[in-house]
Amino acid sequence: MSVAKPDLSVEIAGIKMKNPVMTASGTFGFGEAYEDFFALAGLGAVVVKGVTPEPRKGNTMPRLVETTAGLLNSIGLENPGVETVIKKYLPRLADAGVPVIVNIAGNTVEDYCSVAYRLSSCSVVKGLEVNISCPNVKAGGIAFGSRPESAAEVVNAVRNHTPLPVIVKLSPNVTDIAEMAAAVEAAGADAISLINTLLGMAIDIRTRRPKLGNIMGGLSGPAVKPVAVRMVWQVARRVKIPVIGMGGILTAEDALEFILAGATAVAIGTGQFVNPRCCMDIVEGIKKYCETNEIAKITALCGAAWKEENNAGC
Amino acid sequence: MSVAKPDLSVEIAGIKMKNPVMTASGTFGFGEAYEDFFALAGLGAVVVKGVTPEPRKGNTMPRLVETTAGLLNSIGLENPGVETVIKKYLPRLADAGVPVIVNIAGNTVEDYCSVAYRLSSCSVVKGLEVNISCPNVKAGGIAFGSRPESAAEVVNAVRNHTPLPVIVKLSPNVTDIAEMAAAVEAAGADAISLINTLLGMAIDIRTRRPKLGNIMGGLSGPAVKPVAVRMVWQVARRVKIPVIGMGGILTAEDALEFILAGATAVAIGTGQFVNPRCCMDIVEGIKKYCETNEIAKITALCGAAWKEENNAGC
Amino acid sequence: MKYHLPEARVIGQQLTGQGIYLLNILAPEIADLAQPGQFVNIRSTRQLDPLLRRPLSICGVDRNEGLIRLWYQVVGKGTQLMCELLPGETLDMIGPLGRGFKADLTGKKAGLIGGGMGIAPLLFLGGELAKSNSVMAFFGGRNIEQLPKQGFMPKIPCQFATEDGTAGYKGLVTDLFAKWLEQESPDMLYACGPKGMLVQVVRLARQYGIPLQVSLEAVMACGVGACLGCTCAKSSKDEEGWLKACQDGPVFWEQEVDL
Amino acid sequence: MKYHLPEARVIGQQLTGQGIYLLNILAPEIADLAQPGQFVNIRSTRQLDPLLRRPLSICGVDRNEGLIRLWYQVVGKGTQLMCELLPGETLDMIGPLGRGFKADLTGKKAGLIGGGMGIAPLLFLGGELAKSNSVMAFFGGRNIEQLPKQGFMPKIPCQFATEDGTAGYKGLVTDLFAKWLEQESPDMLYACGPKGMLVQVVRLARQYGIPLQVSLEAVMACGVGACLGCTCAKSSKDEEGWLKACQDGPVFWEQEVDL
Ligand SMILES: Cc1cc2nc3c(=O)[nH]c(=O)nc-3n(C[C@H](O)[C@H](O)[C@H](O)COP(=O)(O)OP(=O)(O)OC[C@H]3O[C@@H](n4cnc5c(N)ncnc54)[C@H](O)[C@@H]3O)c2cc1C
Ligand SMILES: Cc1cc2nc3c(=O)[nH]c(=O)nc-3n(C[C@H](O)[C@H](O)[C@H](O)COP(=O)(O)OP(=O)(O)OC[C@H]3O[C@@H](n4cnc5c(N)ncnc54)[C@H](O)[C@@H]3O)c2cc1C
Ligand SMILES: Cc1cc2nc3c(=O)[nH]c(=O)nc-3n(C[C@H](O)[C@H](O)[C@H](O)COP(=O)(O)O)c2cc1C
Ligand SMILES: Cc1cc2nc3c(=O)[nH]c(=O)nc-3n(C[C@H](O)[C@H](O)[C@H](O)COP(=O)(O)O)c2cc1C
Ligand code: FES
Ligand code: FES
Repeated sequence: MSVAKPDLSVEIAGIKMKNPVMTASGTFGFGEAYEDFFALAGLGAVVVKGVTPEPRKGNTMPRLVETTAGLLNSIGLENPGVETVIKKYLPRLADAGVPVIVNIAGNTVEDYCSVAYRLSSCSVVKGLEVNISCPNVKAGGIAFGSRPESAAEVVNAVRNHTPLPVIVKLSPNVTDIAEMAAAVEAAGADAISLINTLLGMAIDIRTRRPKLGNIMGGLSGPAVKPVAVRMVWQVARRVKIPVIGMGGILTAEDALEFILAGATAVAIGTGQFVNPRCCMDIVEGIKKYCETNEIAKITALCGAAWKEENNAGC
Repeated sequence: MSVAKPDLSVEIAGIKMKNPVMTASGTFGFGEAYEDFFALAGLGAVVVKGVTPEPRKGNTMPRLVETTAGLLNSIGLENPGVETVIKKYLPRLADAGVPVIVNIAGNTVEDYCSVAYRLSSCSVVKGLEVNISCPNVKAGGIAFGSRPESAAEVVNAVRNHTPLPVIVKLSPNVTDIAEMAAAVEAAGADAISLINTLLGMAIDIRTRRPKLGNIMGGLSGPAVKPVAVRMVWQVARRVKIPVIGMGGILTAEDALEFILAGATAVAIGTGQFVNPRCCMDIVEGIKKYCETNEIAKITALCGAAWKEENNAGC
Repeated sequence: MKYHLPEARVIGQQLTGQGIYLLNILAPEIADLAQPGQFVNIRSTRQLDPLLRRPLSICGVDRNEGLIRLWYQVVGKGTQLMCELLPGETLDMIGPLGRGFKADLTGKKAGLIGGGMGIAPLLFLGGELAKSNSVMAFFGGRNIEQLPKQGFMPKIPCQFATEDGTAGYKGLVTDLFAKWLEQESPDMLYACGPKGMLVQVVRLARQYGIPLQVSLEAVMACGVGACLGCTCAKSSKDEEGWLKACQDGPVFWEQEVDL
Repeated sequence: MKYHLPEARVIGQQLTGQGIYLLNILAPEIADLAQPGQFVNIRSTRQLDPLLRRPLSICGVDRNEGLIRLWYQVVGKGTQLMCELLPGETLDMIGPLGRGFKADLTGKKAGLIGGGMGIAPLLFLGGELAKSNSVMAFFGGRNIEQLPKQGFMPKIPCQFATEDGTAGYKGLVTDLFAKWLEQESPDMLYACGPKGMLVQVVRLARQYGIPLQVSLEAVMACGVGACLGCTCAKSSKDEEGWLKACQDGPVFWEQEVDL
């Protein structure tokens, strides 16, 4: 027997999504890059590139290095600034038939607040994803997301500058990810997304210099998946708000691993570069899995890997 | 032109090694596993399996999961205990013609000290590598290596229980690896090795349960290399004591990346599983690189990726 | 002695049933030493995905030609890459590994019970044993595709079982074996196959008091005793510790292990 | 319109010089739309190492047969896997990508300057331009192995240079080009090749006041404008920001970019 039409819809902080598959910020432009390969309407949500108050030039070249089963990037938040994003990029998304979530970034708490505030008046924007992996210039460049206090400070401030759902995107470069999650939950986050990239680097043994212009960069792709699944598991067990899982998802099997670990939805980044239909193939694969395994609602699988463990213990 | 006989020898905390290639603890048994493939005497040093005061049964099965370009393990420090190691395993290494370093582990500071003390009377042992990734039972199972204070406490205590060189093996699962390195240096470490494995997990979407019997495990192999190189770079720039780099080294090119990042020596773990001659192939590859690039002494390459950067700035 | 042949040449490969292949490899050093029950650990790509080697039992050797034979089922990416290898291409192999079957019998009666791909090592074993013993083999699979075929079967008496009845007895191989035990008194039993099958065979062997050797599977990383990943539970409750499938096994006396 | 052909079939592959291959692939959708200077982004393994696609210029098309032609050098693991592909096997391809050469000229005189594998897109371009323009090509390489051969060369006048003198002029291709410029007054120049060569060509083009289009390389992840990884520096100092090689290029007017 199999379920004829499994219900793949999920809800994240009031944002209704027809399925749990989203794009990862910074890997999908502003929604235009993959339009020849599938329609945005097939997605659960679109998360666009990180936006700052002013335009950002980003880092120097080279910005990409392939590592074994991974990708190091040091784009450096290149973006046209919030005003241009609102004027030139968001309007095209108004009729796409998909919730739009804007990733926001900054170097000060004020940066985050001003972008959040500015975006709150755009009807096309259905939620904000706060990238707290950015360096805090007032704290000597230590990332907001590396201490519970500074993370909570940003989240709390953003929370007070927008009525939109606030999704906080955690940095994996921390000792205790669950502690970070608890801190941002307490500070008013409506959802948590993770993982952002792992800090990494590569050296060219010919030139004897770092391969990236910026020396260090963020590691993404299949290489990081075990770390990402572990963190989703730890965070989902700790907080009550929904979790969006990402990091190395290329297939429906990968996505289901995150869902079983406790993610309500998943996001695809590097996977899109490998397969331009990645998101859609994953939606279809999840559907097939539900059909075959008689899962009427995808939400039933969320955290099943530890919820079933608990049941077994009863 | 090329250098005819490059000098590959290095010294770590007084331990003289004929080349910078060591084995990684837990991946080479007690030196016997690969004897059909190459002679131990070809190595810079042998680091044997982690040893605890009492025998340890280790974790439940399954203990291994392959991930993309990585390996998750949850062996759980299975070992026959320090007395059996001294009686049955170390004597065979006495005439191997290679410095022997014993990795030590425990659940309390006393555990570490007693193993360190016991091994100090074995003439075959030339150094101790202190694995501080173990859970501290008195601190609710938080790893010693996840806080500078608890790491320093162990190192300081071990330092006072042995005249042997103390190499401290750092856990990569921390927010600030350089801070950890500085803490153990101040506590008396003679050298630092890194990285131990990244905490990760994998879920079986068929059974909907974690794939490892122990739920979480340590990720090693090529997948983690960019993180490891970054941490070696950060640590080598921070401390004055020598650094042993490891994490995903499979080829001489990989090893050279770590050396350029600041490692005096490197260790090979998962690479041996992939290629049983891995260590030897790397020694030969490093030699060839030095010949071709006219490097008379391998030590000249240590940290060259940032030392040259500094020179360029002068 | 273990050998590492980084470029062992594929001599031939054929499909013997759906998704199941017989692979002939030139590996004289390994063919020379290999004992039934031992295995090889294989990489069939120079890329790093898949990363680890894959263990496969040696299913036969031709010592004159220096060949070893593997019989395997495609279940994932490692075996998929392997089945795409053409004659002349090479794979990277370590072997022979592990402790094989104790088979130094003469003039005895032996029973072999194999299920699924667990039949592979028993084909090698059966041929060797049959030289100076009387042998009866019981081989079972889900269907006829999973059974060994003429051409790479040793010449030993053999009874087949398939779950779907497409060949031989319709049902479990352990049923056939149990019936045989009612009439015969073998001196030694050898089994390899899925856990459920092994549990049944152990039960029967104990019931009739016949010594039994079992070949076990475990996920492996190194294959040579270095990683402690391939543990099997020791049966004796008093003694702490585990056995390593790659070194202490894969063949154990059934009393040694807790299935 | 960009197409994703997850299983584009290899029709033929041949060695044209040491480590350099000419690959014919059935990809009718891409062949139909492709313009000279555009590229495809290729994966030639289903495994995840190498992970990313590899960009290769389209070196020619056969619109009747639905074929595209690639001409590439093996430099690492991606191209190594590609060169092992046999006719009938498939690769995964996206294309056509990027902005090609502006080549809507008629009755004009055009100069093409290519170095190393940068010759690949100019072969496609030369054939198209020659239909209604006069074309002169300057192709250089380290040695004769690196030069395009009869059979996949468009019928255009061409001068060769090799650094080791194994074919044509012994020296740099820019020397040949410079001499030609002393006598001729082309209307448009097109260049693709190593940075050092491009810098020389830009210098000469400016000196003679001839418009020049250059095709640039950059490390790419997505190839479709999504990742912002393939940036090239804009030349205008006042305007902030970068250009994307994969979308704004790989072909640029030389004034647009800072080499
Ligand atoms: C000593 C020994 C002898 C074996 N002999 C044979 C044989 O003769 N014929 C045969 O068809 N199969 C044999 N196997 C099983 C064979 O090793 C696996 O089927 C193979 O490793 C799967 O690899 P894959 O990449 O195709 O599948 P994967 O995609 O890696 O996994 C598919 C399934 O195979 C299991 N598996 C993966 N890696 C290993 C590993 N290293 N060790 C054990 N299981 C693994 C996984 O748990 C999973 O369930 C043997 C296993 C062992 C331990
Ligand atoms: C638009 C464009 C068109 C190209 N056209 C051709 C062509 O027609 N013929 C040809 O032989 N080569 C061409 N190249 C270069 C070709 O893409 C690289 O040689 C190839 O990607 C190397 O892959 P690899 O795995 O073999 O080497 P790797 O092992 O990945 O690397 C070897 C070298 O190639 C470079 N490289 C690796 N990946 C990329 C990438 N994604 N983009 C650019 N450079 C990379 C690396 O920096 C390194 O120096 C083109 C590149 C671009 C950007
Ligand atoms: C090229 C690139 C650019 C990225 N830009 C951003 C960004 O602007 N903001 C952000 O929060 N995350 C950014 N990320 C991180 C991804 O959104 C995602 O968290 C990470 O890549 C892990 O997922 P993946 O393995 O599926 O790529 C970027 C990642 C890549 C590869
Ligand atoms: C199977 C296995 C067992 C290990 N056991 C130990 C151990 O006992 N003590 C220790 O400090 N590190 C242990 N490690 C970590 C390795 O020594 C090394 O730090 C890590 O694997 C990274 O290197 P690699 O990528 O080369 O394997 C183990 C690693 C593996 C894969
Ligand atoms: S597989 Fe490593 S010890 Fe058995
Ligand atoms: S390669 Fe991604 S934007 Fe150009």
